[in-house]
Amino acid sequence: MDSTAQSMTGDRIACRATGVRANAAGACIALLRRDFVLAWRRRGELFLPLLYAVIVTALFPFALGPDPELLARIAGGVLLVIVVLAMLPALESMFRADLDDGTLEQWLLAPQPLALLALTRVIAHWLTTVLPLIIVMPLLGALMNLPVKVLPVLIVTLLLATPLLVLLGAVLSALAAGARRSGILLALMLLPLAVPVVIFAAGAIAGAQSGMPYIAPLTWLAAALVMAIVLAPLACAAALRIAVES
Amino acid sequence: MNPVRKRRLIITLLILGAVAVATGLSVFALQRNMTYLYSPSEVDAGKAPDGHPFRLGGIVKEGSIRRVPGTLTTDFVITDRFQSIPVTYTGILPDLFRVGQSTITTGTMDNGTFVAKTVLAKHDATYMPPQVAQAIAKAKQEHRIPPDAGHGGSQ
Amino acid sequence: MTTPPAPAAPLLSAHRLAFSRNDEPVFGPLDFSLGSGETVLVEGDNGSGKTTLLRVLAGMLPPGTGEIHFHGEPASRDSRNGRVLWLGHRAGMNEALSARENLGFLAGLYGARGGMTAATAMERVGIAAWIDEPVRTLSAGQKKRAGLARLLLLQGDIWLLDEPYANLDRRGIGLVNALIAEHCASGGGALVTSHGAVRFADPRARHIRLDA
Amino acid sequence: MSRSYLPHWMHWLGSPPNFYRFAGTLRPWLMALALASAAIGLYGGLVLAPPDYQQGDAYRIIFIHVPSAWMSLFIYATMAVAGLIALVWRVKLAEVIAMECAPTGAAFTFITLATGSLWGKPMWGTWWTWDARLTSELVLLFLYLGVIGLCNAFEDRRRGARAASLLALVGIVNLPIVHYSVQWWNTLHQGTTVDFLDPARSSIAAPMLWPLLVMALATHLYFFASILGRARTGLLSLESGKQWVRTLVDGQPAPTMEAPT
Repeated sequence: MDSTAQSMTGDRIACRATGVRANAAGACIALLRRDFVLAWRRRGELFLPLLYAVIVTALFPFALGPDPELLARIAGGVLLVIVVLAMLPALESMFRADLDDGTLEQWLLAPQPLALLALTRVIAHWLTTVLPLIIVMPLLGALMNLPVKVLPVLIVTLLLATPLLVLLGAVLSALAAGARRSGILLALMLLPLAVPVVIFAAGAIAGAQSGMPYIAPLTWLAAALVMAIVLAPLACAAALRIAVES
Repeated sequence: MNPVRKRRLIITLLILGAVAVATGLSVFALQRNMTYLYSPSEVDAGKAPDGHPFRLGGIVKEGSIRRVPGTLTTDFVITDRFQSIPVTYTGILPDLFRVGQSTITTGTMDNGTFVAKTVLAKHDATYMPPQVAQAIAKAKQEHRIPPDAGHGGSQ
Repeated sequence: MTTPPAPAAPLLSAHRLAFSRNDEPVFGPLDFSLGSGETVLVEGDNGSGKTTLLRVLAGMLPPGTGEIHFHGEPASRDSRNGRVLWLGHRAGMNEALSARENLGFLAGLYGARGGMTAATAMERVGIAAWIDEPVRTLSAGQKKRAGLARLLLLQGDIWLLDEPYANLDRRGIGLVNALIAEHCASGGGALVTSHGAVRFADPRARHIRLDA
Repeated sequence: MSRSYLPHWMHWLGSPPNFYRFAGTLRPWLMALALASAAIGLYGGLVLAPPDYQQGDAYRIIFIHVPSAWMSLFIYATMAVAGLIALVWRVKLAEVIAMECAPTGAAFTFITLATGSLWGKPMWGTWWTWDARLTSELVLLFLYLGVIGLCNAFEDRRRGARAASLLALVGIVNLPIVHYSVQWWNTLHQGTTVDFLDPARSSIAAPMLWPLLVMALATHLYFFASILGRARTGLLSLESGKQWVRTLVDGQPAPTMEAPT
């Protein structure tokens, strides 16, 4: 050890050569693994949004009366809104635990791009909390009497719209993480940014439902998603730096 | 290359790539029609949804307004100067509803007639005193230009 | 990349470093440097700005006035990250995960030292038996020891230790001193805060006194 | 450090005592000019301007609605620029200005929506419709509210200001949507009337145009006067421990502020 001490002072590479080098890909995999293990350990909590979505969906036929045509007509929009609402509570706690237990401080000093870690967290969050909602969509569609031809479009729409919402939500969640109270605040901030997403998603679903072309709104969503994948993690990293200042 | 500049370069390239892809997708999307309303020509071409409510926009055709006596029902024809569609509506019409006015109605097609649930009048982006409007109309008449060609709104 | 010739710059140096919060001066202006193999002890009462100083050095607070250099380079994310290890009041470990999982994740972010694994590090700090228990079941002192295991495991030659003696028993304090001495012997350096109640082992350590 | 990128006069003005005095001198003049031009503009718009060939007298709401709408966008842009300066250079004055923009901007946005709604009922036949212009303007209002809410949710006001500035920057994507919505989509809302790049193409008669422009001038002057006043108050409370504030307050008979020691 002593022989390497001198070169260590000058050069970081020398220091690394003696151990397991950290690289960006390895860091992302480590973060994904950690988040999956954590999600598995709290799998009970992961069922809550699912349960919420199923219960709310089941309430609609009771509240509106069992008119299959009425249900079929509103099914697409209702399911879209239910998914957005079911996503909200989990978004709020996206960075909260890491801020409270000091893990974010460790993120900040790690020799990895913070934006990349934020993007990885978004991916892990989407896979663990949102993907299950999309997987049960056929069941929810059946409850709402959703026309079978609309189901694939609804799922594709959600596959584009929900990552976009999680990316936006990550920025806002990071912003709100440093604040005193953030529950209703996140909803207030997410609403204006989610409106365009919901409009285009609803446009695609309505198009599919009435037998009209639905490619245009889906393409808009895809364009927004591409931009958000690059820009949102950068904004998220800036927000996390503000959150750690205290 | 030093790490700071390398990272900036990567971020810049990523942003440029994303902008390029997003622009491509937007151009593709713009070529597809996504509208607030459909024109009579589009309805005639079968582009409007069938059996579902949609918005029909156009100009109220000259001499087409017929009020059914004793009711609030009004029949009129919406045209975009190429195709026309008869519309029937029961209810109170907005102030601006008149011949030659841009109008947006929401409803469904029923046997070739558009049954409107709401009628909205769109006013155009032109503001001028009535005397000027009359003078323009007169000048247009002298030059045999249709009265609504000058200010048909931004449709 | 060629290694610059000696004399090597200090691991960390601060020049006229001062910080104010809402225009109330918190500390400074300070001048100090932390060379390879050195320990600097930051002393001061509660509220004298010890934690703030460490957070400014770690880049978690905006720099006030003055200059910070790491290895002779002006402080930036690139000159700092990967060289600095931070041990603060909070463990930096998720409570629902075990120490092994937490350390494994952080090793993925920072890289692990040669010959070190989560298990050997936990054994060195004397809580190897708790390695697979959720961190939430650990006592405050054990959490602190798990934090020390992190310092052992991860790569980084500048240790910023905020109150490392807090919550530790007599043997734990000895362990902290031993770890710092070992780290310094291998070319690292440590900046340690203490409110002065603990007798610091290294008689050669330099002191910075902060006054409220 | 990085503040050296700023020009000298910004340095001078960025110092709170300088700004406080500068704003205090400028504000009454701006406010007087704003009131005068508002009086002229309203007289010109409500009395002198002829009725519209289509809408009669009801169109006169544009003298409130249109300047407010312009202001709702202008103030958001101002807020975002100030927020960017606050984030990059951490200038305290920029933080204060960015945050004090939000309530005024929200007020103008609300006025725009309310007057538009009042106008829409007789003209279009509806109070509200979800067309692109109206929806994006509503989103703008929510953005302002989000900025206000986020800023106030932090214990530390400067952290809150920086977090809210970041939100303002994220929300800037909405500005082009508001402005171009009438061109990009077939909306119920009419297209652009006043063309600033090519005034000859503006589709509004001159006797109606000049009161509109004077009203726009009045709202801008009012905004500048109000932001100067608000920023002064904001700076005072943020700097309450500073010597210049103490001197300022001690010189007046008002109750003295106890500075935290």
